[in-house]
Amino acid sequence: MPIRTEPMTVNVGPQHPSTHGVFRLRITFDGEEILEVEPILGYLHRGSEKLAEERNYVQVVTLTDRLDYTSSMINNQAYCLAVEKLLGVEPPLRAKFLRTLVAELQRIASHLVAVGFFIQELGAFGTPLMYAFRSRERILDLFEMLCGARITVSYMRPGGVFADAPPDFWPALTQFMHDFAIEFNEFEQLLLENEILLVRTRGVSPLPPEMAINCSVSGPVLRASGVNWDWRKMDPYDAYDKVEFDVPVGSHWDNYDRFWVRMQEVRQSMRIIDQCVAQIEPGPVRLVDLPLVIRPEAGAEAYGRVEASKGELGFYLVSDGGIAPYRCKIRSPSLINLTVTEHLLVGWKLADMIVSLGSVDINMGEVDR
Amino acid sequence: MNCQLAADNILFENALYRVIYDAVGSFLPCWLAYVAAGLAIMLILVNAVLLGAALVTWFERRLLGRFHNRIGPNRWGPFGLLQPIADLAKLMTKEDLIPAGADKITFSLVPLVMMAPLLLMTAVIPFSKNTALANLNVGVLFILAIGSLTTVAIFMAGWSSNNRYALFGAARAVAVLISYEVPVVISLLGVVMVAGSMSLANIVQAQAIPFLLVQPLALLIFLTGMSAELNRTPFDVAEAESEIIAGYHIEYSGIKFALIFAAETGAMLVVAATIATLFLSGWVGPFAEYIGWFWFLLKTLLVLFVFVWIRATYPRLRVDQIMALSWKFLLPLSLINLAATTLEVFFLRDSAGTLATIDLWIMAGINIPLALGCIFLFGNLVPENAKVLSVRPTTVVVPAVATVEVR
Amino acid sequence: MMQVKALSGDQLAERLEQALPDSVVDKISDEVWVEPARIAEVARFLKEDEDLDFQFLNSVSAVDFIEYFALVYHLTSLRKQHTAIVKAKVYGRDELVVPSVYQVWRGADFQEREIWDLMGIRFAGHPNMKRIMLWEGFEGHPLRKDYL
Amino acid sequence: MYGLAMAKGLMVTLKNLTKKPTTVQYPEERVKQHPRFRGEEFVWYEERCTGCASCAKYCPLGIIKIVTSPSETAPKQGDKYRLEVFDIEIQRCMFCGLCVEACPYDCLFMGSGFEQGKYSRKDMVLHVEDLRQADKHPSTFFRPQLEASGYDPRGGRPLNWREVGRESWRWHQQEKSGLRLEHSPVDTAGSQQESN
Repeated sequence: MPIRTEPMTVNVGPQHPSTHGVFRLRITFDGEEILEVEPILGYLHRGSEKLAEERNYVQVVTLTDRLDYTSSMINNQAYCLAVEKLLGVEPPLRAKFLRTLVAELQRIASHLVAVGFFIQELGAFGTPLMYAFRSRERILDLFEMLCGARITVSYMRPGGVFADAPPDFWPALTQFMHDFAIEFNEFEQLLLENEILLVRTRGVSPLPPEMAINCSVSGPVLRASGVNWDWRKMDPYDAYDKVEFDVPVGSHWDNYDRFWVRMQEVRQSMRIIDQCVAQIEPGPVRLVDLPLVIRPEAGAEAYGRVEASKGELGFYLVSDGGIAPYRCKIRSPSLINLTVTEHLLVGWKLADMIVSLGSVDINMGEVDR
Repeated sequence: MNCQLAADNILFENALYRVIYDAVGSFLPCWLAYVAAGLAIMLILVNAVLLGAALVTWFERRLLGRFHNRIGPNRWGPFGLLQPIADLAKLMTKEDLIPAGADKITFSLVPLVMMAPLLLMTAVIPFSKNTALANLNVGVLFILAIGSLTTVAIFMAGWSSNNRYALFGAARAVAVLISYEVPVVISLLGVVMVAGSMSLANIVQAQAIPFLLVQPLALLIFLTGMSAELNRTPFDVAEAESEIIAGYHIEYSGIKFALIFAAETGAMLVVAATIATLFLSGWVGPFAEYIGWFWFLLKTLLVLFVFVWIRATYPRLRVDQIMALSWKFLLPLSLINLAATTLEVFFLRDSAGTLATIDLWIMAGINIPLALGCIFLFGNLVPENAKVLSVRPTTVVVPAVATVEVR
Repeated sequence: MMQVKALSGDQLAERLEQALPDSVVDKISDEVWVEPARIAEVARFLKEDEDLDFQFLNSVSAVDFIEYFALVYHLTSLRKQHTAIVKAKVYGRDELVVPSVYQVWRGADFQEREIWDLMGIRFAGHPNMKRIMLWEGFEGHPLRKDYL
Repeated sequence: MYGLAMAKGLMVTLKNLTKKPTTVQYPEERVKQHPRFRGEEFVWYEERCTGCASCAKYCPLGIIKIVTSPSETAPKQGDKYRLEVFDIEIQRCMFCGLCVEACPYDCLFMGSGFEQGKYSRKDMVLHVEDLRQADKHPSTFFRPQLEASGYDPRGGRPLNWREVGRESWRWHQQEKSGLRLEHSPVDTAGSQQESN
């Protein structure tokens, strides 16, 4: 007689340490194997889109900081690009380079957080996370030099950035890039070929490219699925058409590839930063003829998108001629990447579930907005 | 009246016990002195173990901090040495929660059931020359048998907590223990065979050269197996922080949690002491007559350092992979080790059945290459699909269009 | 350096009119307005047509223009490397139902749920049409302009 | 394979064991703070303030409250308005610095501190008196003239209102008293200005 078993339903989250914030999964287990997954969102819903309708165009920049709080610079950039598209203006060249530079710094910081927590969820007791944060702290120090804040930067404004970098920023950046190259080598040595990591992640939760595209997955997750698609290449914004970089693409579509793509993207970001530093020239950093209170013409609309660290971040702005956006829809990569949760998790074990979720790298600030 | 301890008494060789016994025996009846001295030495031992566990938590946290490039706890006392006391004070003032629906009696018994085997295990470990509480002639067996009892407590905790995460943790702990007990026992057989005795004191004395060299495979298996049984990284599935939060002790709070925590770190201390005794020649060292305890402590600390070092470096394996490691890797290795040791002992021993130092060197010369060869043969157990790193393109190519044809 | 180009509304409308007559309502510079009741049909055509090949749905948005709601679909073809904007006007305030494009692009899953949650447009054919950000039982749809 | 990469990992952690800690003992030592740091303790120079309430209008959260009344001394001594209330509800402030960016007269500055914990929410409101009496260590955020002078709020002395402006004091005085305006500045009827 076979042993009679019955499935067990477990709530993972919203206070679970590995769900990247207040994300909840209602999972039905058969032993340790996952039978059903239902993601439940909304615990961090702050109504950013509604709030944006009540604020003028520059004030909304402060809201974008709080979407994906590990990559606020890129959020600023996406929003400012959308507003610039709405107005039909272009920022000065130096501002473009500064934006590209800080966006890449932020991408490094964000990927370090993603990779650090990914390994943390694999069970390493904090060491890779601490090493990642050690480097990230330096990046945040650089942001503090630029704009006086570390996380909620509000650095960019429609029509440029709010101020030029202080003179001590450039030597600090050079020093950081030098140190980070060493630290990142160390980080790669610790992780990239680690057998335990390979055994745990290789072949686990593969996401086939057809599935990824159909689910509108974007960013490193899409590239790890073998699709060569990067908005920085495909629709170069700011100064990305003036720098050279490669797009890492995964070959096995699994958790390890998602981790690997992020590690490689950090390397490419370092390349971009070096090129930005070499190419940047003195000049204005903000459009002077743009008033503080912006009034685009009525009926104008724009969809500004960037390749954020999590994926395609888009702002769809509609203007009614007032000082505030009539509608500000945020296309957040984290939320839409979650579409594949069920596909990634069902059939795998509890331990893989946490890791797969970590490999998608969601950020609840952006999922719930 | 002057009491004499019989020479065949199990406690006869314990110098500390005899000092206490003689002192108490001068004014108490002999049977009472026997009990009183026993109680006194138990008190010393229990406190030593608990204090040791407290210091191990400090040592581990401090060392992990340094591995992480942090400072670690350093606020209380010199170098933060009083941190465990502060933690204990905090935990004792916390509410002692018993979840609704929990099996109250089992739930409350768990800390005791966890603590007891740990204290029992310390009884047979020789801290210095003639300082084991009891020099049992089946010491190794005793340690293995008692050591596995902790799992009963873990399962009790998981079952009685009425929490699904705890249940996960308990089931995993039992599965891991059952798998790892086998190679661990077989690996120790080699040590016992070389030493010719199961008594820990005799094993220490038999180590003319540390068994680290004579039995490298056994050390590897024992270290791995004990990591698994202690729920240490990379085998800490039973209390995997990132998966099942704290596993079996998720529902424990206050003093119960403190006891469970102390039992866990205490177990680590005891296992480290066992490894120091079995493989690093225990208290033997220069001036061992006087500072044997120092060598013993040093070696224990060394083993603890290795445990912490591994914890600081590695991610965790999955349950099924841990099982596979045990059955596919450690078990064959332990059997090979057993066979090799048997043959070596059979051919090298003299007529009295003992091994000379030169014989041990010969065995070391055979066993170290054997261990490396075995790891080379069996160590490539990483599944085939994981070995793709070499075929990965080192430089990334960017084709002009999407590489994948989309259906 | 690749450059994604936006398809003009004329091109799109022409293709759509050929395949699905009367589905196009209006066309402006780079967007095409279609009949809301046929949005699923249009979506399937846009995805499966060889020349259009819109495999990737960037975003689904809804805008409340008081007299009507505009549904905005931003699409991208990864192979042909062009983008398009498809819109639909949904008139009315209550009991709005539009066919879901979930069966065409699964990426619409959470976004359609979000539109139902915050804008109050129901999508017929979506397998899990529940509130997503707010809790079940919440009254009203907060992103509407008349919600206060 | 064969655990070689794992051994490499062990070596990396061992190497890091010997490195100096990157963290600091916070209350005793502090990390260096850049002069641009956007901190609490807003610095406000009453002498420069015209009560225009640009900051209040520009604050995304609307936490600045300004009440002015016509000043009796206007325009001779240079005060068109007298400020009665200038409250910043600092507990809701997110330190975006937009108020500083909006201030046309260089009278509001971000502060440089961050240790303003209070036990009650009521204490978290910066009243006009607090702002008047506070030590003035303005952050150089959005104030290029301060940055050019190399001022460091953490180490530096407090600055007074004459040292922080961009334009000449003469210009400022005229601006403040409304003298730059073409028409007579005496008309103050109904100029009670209130925001938020």
